[in-house]
Amino acid sequence: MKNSMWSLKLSTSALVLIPAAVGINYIGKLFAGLLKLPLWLDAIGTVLSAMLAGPVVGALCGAINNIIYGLTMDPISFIYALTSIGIGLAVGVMAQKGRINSFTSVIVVGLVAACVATVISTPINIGFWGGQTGNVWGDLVYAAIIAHHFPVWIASLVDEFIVDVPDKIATVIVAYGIFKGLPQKLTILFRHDNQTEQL
Amino acid sequence: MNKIEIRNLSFHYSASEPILSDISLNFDQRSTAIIGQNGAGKTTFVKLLKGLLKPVSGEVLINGLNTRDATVATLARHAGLVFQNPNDQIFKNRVLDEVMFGPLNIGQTPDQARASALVALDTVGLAGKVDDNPYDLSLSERKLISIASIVAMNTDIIIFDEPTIAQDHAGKERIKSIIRALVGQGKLVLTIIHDMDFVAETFERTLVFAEGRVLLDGATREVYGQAEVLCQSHLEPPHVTQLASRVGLGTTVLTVDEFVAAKRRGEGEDRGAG
Amino acid sequence: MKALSLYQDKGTFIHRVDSRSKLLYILAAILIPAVLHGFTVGLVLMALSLFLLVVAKVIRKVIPLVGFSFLILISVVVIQGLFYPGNRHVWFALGGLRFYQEGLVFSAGICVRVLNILCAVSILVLTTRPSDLIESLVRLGLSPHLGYVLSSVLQIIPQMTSTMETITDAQRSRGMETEGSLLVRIKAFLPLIGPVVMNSLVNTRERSLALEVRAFSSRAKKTFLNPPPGGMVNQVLPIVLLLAMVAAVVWRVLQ
Amino acid sequence: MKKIVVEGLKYRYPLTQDLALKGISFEIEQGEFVGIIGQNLSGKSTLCQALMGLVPHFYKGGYGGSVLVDGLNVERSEICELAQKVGLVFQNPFTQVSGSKMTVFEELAFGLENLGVARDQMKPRIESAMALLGISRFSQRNPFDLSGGQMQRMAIASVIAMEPEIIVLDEPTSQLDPQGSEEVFQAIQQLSKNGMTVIMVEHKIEKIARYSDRVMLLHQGAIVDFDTPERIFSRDDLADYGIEAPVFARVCRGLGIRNPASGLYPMTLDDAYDQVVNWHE
Repeated sequence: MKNSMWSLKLSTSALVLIPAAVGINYIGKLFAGLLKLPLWLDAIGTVLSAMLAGPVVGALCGAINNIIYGLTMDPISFIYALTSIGIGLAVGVMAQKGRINSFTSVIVVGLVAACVATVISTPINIGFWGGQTGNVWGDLVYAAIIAHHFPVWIASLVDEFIVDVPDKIATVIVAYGIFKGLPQKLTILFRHDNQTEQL
Repeated sequence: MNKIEIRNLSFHYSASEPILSDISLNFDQRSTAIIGQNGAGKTTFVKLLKGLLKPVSGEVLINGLNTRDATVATLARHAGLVFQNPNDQIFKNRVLDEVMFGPLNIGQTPDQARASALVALDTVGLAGKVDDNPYDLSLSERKLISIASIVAMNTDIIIFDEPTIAQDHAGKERIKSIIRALVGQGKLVLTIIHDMDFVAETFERTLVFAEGRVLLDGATREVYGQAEVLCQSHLEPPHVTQLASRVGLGTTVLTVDEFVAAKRRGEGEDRGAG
Repeated sequence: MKALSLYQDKGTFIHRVDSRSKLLYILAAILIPAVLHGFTVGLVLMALSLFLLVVAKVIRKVIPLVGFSFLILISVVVIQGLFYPGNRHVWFALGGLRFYQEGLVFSAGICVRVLNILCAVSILVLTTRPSDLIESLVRLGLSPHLGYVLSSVLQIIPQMTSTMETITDAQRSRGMETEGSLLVRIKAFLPLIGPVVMNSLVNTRERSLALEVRAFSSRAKKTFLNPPPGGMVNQVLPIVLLLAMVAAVVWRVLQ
Repeated sequence: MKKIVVEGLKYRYPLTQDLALKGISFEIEQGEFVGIIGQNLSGKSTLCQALMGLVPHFYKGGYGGSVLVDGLNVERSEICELAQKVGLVFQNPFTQVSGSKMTVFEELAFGLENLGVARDQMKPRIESAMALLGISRFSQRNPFDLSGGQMQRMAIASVIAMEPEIIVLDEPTSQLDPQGSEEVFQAIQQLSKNGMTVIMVEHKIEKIARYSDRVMLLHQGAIVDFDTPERIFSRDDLADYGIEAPVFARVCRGLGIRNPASGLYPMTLDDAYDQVVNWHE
């Protein structure tokens, strides 16, 4: 039986990949802070695991990333677990369907990931913060928009979008740069479709 | 002129746990092995040579440059360090790009960098794998890539951190010949190592570190002759040296050939058959 | 090498309460104010949470957790006060800026809700060892494999961050700069994150082998070394919390 | 009944053309200490993992021939079944820590929990495994706070706790300092004395010479020779297989001394001493 990318029966390698991917998210954020880059870059592991092992592992990695981050650093990240799941799913589906193969396609995937993140985060922002995201630049734009009497959900959408687009595109570029360089000896571990052949 | 001068060097992360205490050493041309138990301060010592750590007290001069003032990048032109785990530095997906990374950073032009990278890859025996992905190769081959990436920077001083870990016999022989070639080119080669047999056959001088101090410093033959001191820091002289002293050969024997030669000359006292 | 966690080992009565009850408490702290509207319920529950945090001797540790969101809450109060769509009546003016009553009331509602949830979550985060929380989730039915993944993340991340220093040293000792212009710093990112990824993937393969050797994929019914948390409290508390939530919903429906 | 019977074992890793194991056959008795030597990429690790079922179940790829462990056919059994017959220890101590347990004691329970062993049986098994490996005093310490040698002994203990009768060690001391290596070798010697069948891959050739009942020389996926250490290390063509004979054998070859009875070279310091001390040209 050829188990498809949606199969929930995960191999040991795929399961052990998740802690490593969450670690990569964590260290990506640390390095971005260390180098004082104007981006979060805290989802490289989620995107990479989605590219390597598909949407289910990508989503799981996103969820566990936020749960662990909530348990160990900042409880607020619990509520954004859905966003990370969305990013993992989106990139995972696109990767498995072979959409990610050139530099331009990487930009497109980054944009799609940013849209997914925005669409999921906005209702959360509205429900939790009344529409803001907590990012200084984004919130200034938010204030300006609702000052001109636009509806709250548009202001919140734009607030999230302008922050997510650069970050998610940069994240997918870095993840793809790494993924392209990976040797097949490692990537084959995470593929679903290999069987033992009789010699 | 000494390539490295160290005067009263001390270092600790927290005052309660000194790691290196009042070390004064000079390194001339002789290839030197730094041996000692884990936690004796070997890796910290090498980081201080590279300027990755600044001394708490005392001075470290690399080719006259004081590591307190010079940046890591400028020091990188004088001293190269091959790290123990090749996976800690390899990130490019082509062997040649990886080896050219160092030379390009210290200011070699792309052509110079490419030339010195190809020469370095040839010395380590990977001339045929220039376009491979480093992670398609074995761990020992990646180790050779990390060596080549430092050799290509052709610095005066090259430091190895545990070069023989996870190497088979052929791998050790290749690293031995690389070190001999570098010493032949007049470079100062230092290494942190546990493999006593490898040191006996490769390095002229040996430093024994214990609890942050230099316990012994001298020609390898001299240091290996002091079995009881070595034993203090859990170090065992090579098997052939042990056999030689058991059989009563006068001088400290380092290699099998020396043992055989000494025995042929009839050294060592006779014993009854018992 | 301390595992990654905010857990404060104070050994109080609260610490001994099973994480299942603490999870239900968080659910109650979210559900009840949402169902019953109005400030008072939110404030009462927040006060209860703060009281429990004091009893658990971890109150000082809540400040950093709440600190970051406090800045955002202040910006919410300012922005909503000025631009809330339903603003009609000016409450006061400050340096030429008119703050409206409806906006401030709305933002106060958000503050109470956020702080209430934060305090409830802090009880769980500060008084429960993450490994105990994950073990009780597995007992509740979470797949043991996911339980392994959750608990291994806590120790693997400190392991990975410890390699960061070596990798940074390795690349800097090959002349790579990490300070300087934005372009220099951006160029430094891949040489730092690359080895981290490669190391972790190589370790993933080796660790998968080590787990297989210890029957990780066995389908036998998993047992636990530690005994399940017993005690009267852990039986009674969940029921009390569930009843409270049901009561709130019923009260809302009857009104 | 032979402990391990291997017949015509062939294996090819996915995405590769040439065979990592080119048809290997051998048998191992109960309680034997077998050393495996050979250059890197000669198939040593592949063979170890074939005894455990990781080859083919984990990697998939091309598999032929059969491996019987204590009567169980590896290809037709699950890895978790085989785990109760064979224990496998790898080279890197760090990646053998599960990462999900806070103390050494809990870490040793990991395999038993997976197998569903009853709680009251776990404690005695863990305590005996810790005692056997001499790590009882680290019982409450965090697994990542141990030294390399202690961590490797913990990896062995966590496998021993599952009570296999065979233990396979794939270069257990390659990443350890001399003191850590010595700790691990003494622990392995203890296991062998307790009657366990031990199979060890190791580059430290003097250790192989001293401990092994028999030594298997592998080269490019095939068995060159499988015999006692004296016979293997007295071969003159070892260099062709990238192997350097133990120091004592090399000394005796240099002096042209052979053990009068067996016509072979000595393996240990004491044997070498007896042969060499009163030799003169």
